Amino acid sequence: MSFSLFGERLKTDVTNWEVGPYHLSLPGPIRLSLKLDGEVIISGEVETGFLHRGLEKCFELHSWKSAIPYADRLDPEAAVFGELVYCLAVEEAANTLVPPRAQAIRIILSELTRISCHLANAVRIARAVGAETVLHYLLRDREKIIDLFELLTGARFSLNFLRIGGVRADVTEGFIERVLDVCDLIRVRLKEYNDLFTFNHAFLKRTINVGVLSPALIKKYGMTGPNARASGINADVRKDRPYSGYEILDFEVPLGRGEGGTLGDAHERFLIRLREVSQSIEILKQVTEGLPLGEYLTPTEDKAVPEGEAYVRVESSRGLLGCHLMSLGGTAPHRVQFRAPSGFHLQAVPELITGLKLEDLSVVLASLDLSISEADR
Amino acid sequence: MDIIELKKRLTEALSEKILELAQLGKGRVLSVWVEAKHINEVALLLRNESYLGFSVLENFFVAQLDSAFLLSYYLRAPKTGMELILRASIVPPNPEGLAKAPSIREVWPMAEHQERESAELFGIIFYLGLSPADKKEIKHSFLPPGWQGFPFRKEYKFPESFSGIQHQRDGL
Amino acid sequence: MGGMGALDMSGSLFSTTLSYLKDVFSSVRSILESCVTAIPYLFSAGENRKEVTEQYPDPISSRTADDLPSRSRGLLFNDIDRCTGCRECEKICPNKSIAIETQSGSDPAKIWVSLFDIDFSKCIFCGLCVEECIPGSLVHTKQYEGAVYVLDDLKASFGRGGVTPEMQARWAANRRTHENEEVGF
Amino acid sequence: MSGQGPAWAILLQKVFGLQGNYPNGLLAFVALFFIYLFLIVPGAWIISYVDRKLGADFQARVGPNRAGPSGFFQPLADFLKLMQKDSQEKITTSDLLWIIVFSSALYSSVAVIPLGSSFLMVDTDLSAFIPFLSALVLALGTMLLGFSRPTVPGWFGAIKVAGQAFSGAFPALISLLTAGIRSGGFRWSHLANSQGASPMDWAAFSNPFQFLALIVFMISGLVMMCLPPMEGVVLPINMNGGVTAHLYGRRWAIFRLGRFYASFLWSLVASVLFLGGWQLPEQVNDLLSDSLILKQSLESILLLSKTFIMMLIVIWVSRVNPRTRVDQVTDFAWKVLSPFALLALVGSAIWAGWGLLI
Repeated sequence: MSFSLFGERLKTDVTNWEVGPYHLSLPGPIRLSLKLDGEVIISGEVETGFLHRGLEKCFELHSWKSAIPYADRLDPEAAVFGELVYCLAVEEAANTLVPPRAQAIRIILSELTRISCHLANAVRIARAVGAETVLHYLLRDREKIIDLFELLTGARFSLNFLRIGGVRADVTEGFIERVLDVCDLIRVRLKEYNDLFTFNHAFLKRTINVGVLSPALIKKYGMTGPNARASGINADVRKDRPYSGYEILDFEVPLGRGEGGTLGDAHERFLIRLREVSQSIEILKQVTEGLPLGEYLTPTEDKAVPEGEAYVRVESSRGLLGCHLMSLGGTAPHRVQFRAPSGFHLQAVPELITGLKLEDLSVVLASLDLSISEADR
Repeated sequence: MDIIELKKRLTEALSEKILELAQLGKGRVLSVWVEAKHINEVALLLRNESYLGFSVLENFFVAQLDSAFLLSYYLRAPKTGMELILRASIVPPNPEGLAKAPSIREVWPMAEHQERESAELFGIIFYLGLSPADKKEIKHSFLPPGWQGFPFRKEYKFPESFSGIQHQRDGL
Repeated sequence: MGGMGALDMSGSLFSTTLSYLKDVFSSVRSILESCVTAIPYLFSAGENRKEVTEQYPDPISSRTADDLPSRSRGLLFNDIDRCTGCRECEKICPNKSIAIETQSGSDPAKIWVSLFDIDFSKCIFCGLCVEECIPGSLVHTKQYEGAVYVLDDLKASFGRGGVTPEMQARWAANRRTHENEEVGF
Repeated sequence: MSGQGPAWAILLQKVFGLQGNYPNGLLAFVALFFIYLFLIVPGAWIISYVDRKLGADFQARVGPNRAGPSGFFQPLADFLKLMQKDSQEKITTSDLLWIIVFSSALYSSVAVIPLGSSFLMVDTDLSAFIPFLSALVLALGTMLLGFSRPTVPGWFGAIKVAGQAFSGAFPALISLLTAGIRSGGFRWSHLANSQGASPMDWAAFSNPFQFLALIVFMISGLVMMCLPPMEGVVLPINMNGGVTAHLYGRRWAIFRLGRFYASFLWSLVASVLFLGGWQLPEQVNDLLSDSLILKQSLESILLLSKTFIMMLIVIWVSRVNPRTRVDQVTDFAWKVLSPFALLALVGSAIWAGWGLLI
């Protein structure tokens, strides 16, 4: 038996290990069955469906207006995007016009939700890496944004504020100033996160060259949003097919530069979300300064939407969120189908985690910003 | 490369397979109706032809119109920026029966999970290759294992209880 | 804490040790820099570094019902006198948590809302019913403490109760006297 | 005045005002009990409270404030809660094994703790190495804890703990030797007397290599005993659940008390080796030369405050920074700590022998 001191790797036989559906470091109720060779993951399968509640079937049982609270619950953390994509689809099918003031309020709400979602994702990454301090700072700042939601819409998460043809109510008087204050506060905070956490050496070591998403993988699984942009693919719905007044705003979409580690690793995805937060602040400043006057809703009686079909897409914080809506002229939608970005990202997980160390699995899953409730619907 | 150009290219490329060519919705997106059994060839052609190049399937939509299933594939060509909806319709043998449709997992791998979802919720078997395999059972990845019936069908009756749990809280 | 990746053996001995030392010092510097940014929090220096824990239900350090913004959607309240029994809210409610029963009131035109139950165990506080309520009798209160021990306590009923036979008799009586005065008996 | 017997015995008799001579064994037992009751348990209490309060302060939180004035009795509340919550399944042999090894590693070194010039129960030539050895046995105990866990991640954690302990032990030993070179011996009294009272005379600031040895000693101690900020392997937060998966109730209390004692012991040894131990300034020494008890208690207070400051620094760094992976920690220990430890060893050897060379 040839005994080589360094050449021979410690031979470990393959163990398999089921993680989930409830586990501290999973982004949501999914079950991973991993094949482990010692520390390294050889292969993994993802089992989903734990959060399936037949959301799309619920739309068919309710009238157009009373289905809007269901659109909130597509992705409870980013409720506005579900509502926005549903309302835009109905407006395109029914050909209703949305007054510019309502479009501006919709942009304000979606940019605020984007910031709150990116901060929530940073919280998950910080928790996966074990950085307690920055986690509490992020949560404290996200609280400011949720207070803004409560001021404008009355609810913290599932806002139910958009209506077909506009928004439910006008902007309360103190709202615009509060939005500007929160923007300045978040800019100051971003600098603080960078000093404290983003370039901290231990964090760099945990995320550089970890979970690299190659452009080929992204194209193969149809991944969109910050995950794709972190690997250098320039695709943003707000720029490619502007909706709800984005065409008049000038902002540039941040792309992964890959100067720290390789392009598309977990650190790049974390960085690009912070850059998107600062870019959303720019958009918020532009929109709040130029908030058009006029009424906020074209009243449409809730009875029937003429027969028609529409496919609309929106840039949600996780990627390209599409809604394909079909109405046969009834009082209830005939079929509503959502193209949820997290479903596509979840497809890439088995290929992404092969060859990963076990401890990095939670960092990679957190950096993909998966919303399981959106993927299972 | 605008709509008319695309229309001309499609008619000469797919000539006899096209059932209907229409423009749809506000965005005036072209929609192509094709026989269900030709989907695979048409898909390969749409993706591989250099001047068509529809390499991205953005969304796979299934809806039930009275008793037939409408499958529509929302395609996008990144190079030319054109969009196209490829449509086909299949009919299940009986309201509880499994419909069959050719799968396009090979051509566009990103549709794999959307196909699995529609298969399970509408009761469609997406078969690879030419002849539909005689696969009876559908592996559940969205519904709990052992769920009977296909919930998204119009005539689906919501069960009273599942594995012992009542669905309706009586009295309240 | 700090640390460095695998030694790249490529360059000469001197350049590798130089890059090694540079890497170690940069890591130590970045760790210390992170530590220093947390220091001001010890003394809650400045407005942005105060403690933010809300110790509910203590009224001083946590928000109470009246600090909530005007539109916040708490438990519902229906002012039954102004309620016309039009059942719009019952129709729009996404998961049927409002149950209404009406009977004919003192004069046939007026509706007597005998039963108006809101089941808060099903209500999702979406506010569609308040939006649909034409007379504006159904409103959101600022009350948000809805925890109960028994599920039935979550049912709030605002109805006026059934119309009893003698109430009908009394109404019929003064309706008759009313009509007699008009006819001039 | 019973003057004979070791210094700590005389001190003890003075403290308890006993006349006549007693067997040293009895006195030793009383001394150990005295240290354990009035030093380790209150120390664990204070450090646990300070850790949570300081951690909360860093994170713009209020921290414990319900139990007692501003939450001071929170550790007591935790302790009582843990005591009454015991795990249902009966103790298996592997559980018993790790508990015995764990607590024997720790509490056997209580006698070795240097607390002052006269309160030195074990002052042999190699007494400085005993805490180092008990730290190694502690790592063995943590590994056995990992193996006693029912889950797959527990076993992974056990092997990782062993790997991390070895990688931390080498630089710790080397930096221990560096301290010994300067003071010319490993006796506590040697180590302490070779350093003066004012910070300039402390070993750490007498020459740069000793300062480097102090830093390496502290960090490698943290690595060896998987203490924060190096406890990636023990933390339940990461994917594989770490060594303490499904550990709760009294065993969790044993584990937590053990980890506190390990970090306390290591900081104490560091302050004796490098930070001037219990040396009081000359004038104070002369002033107090007659009353033994006052001098000894002043020395202990000085030594314990230095240890407290060292532990505060560790808490500060661990609360703010994220954790690195276990293989990165061992990588760091072998490729950064060990070379610097050897550099410090060679440097301080040359520094010490400079006179002989020329």
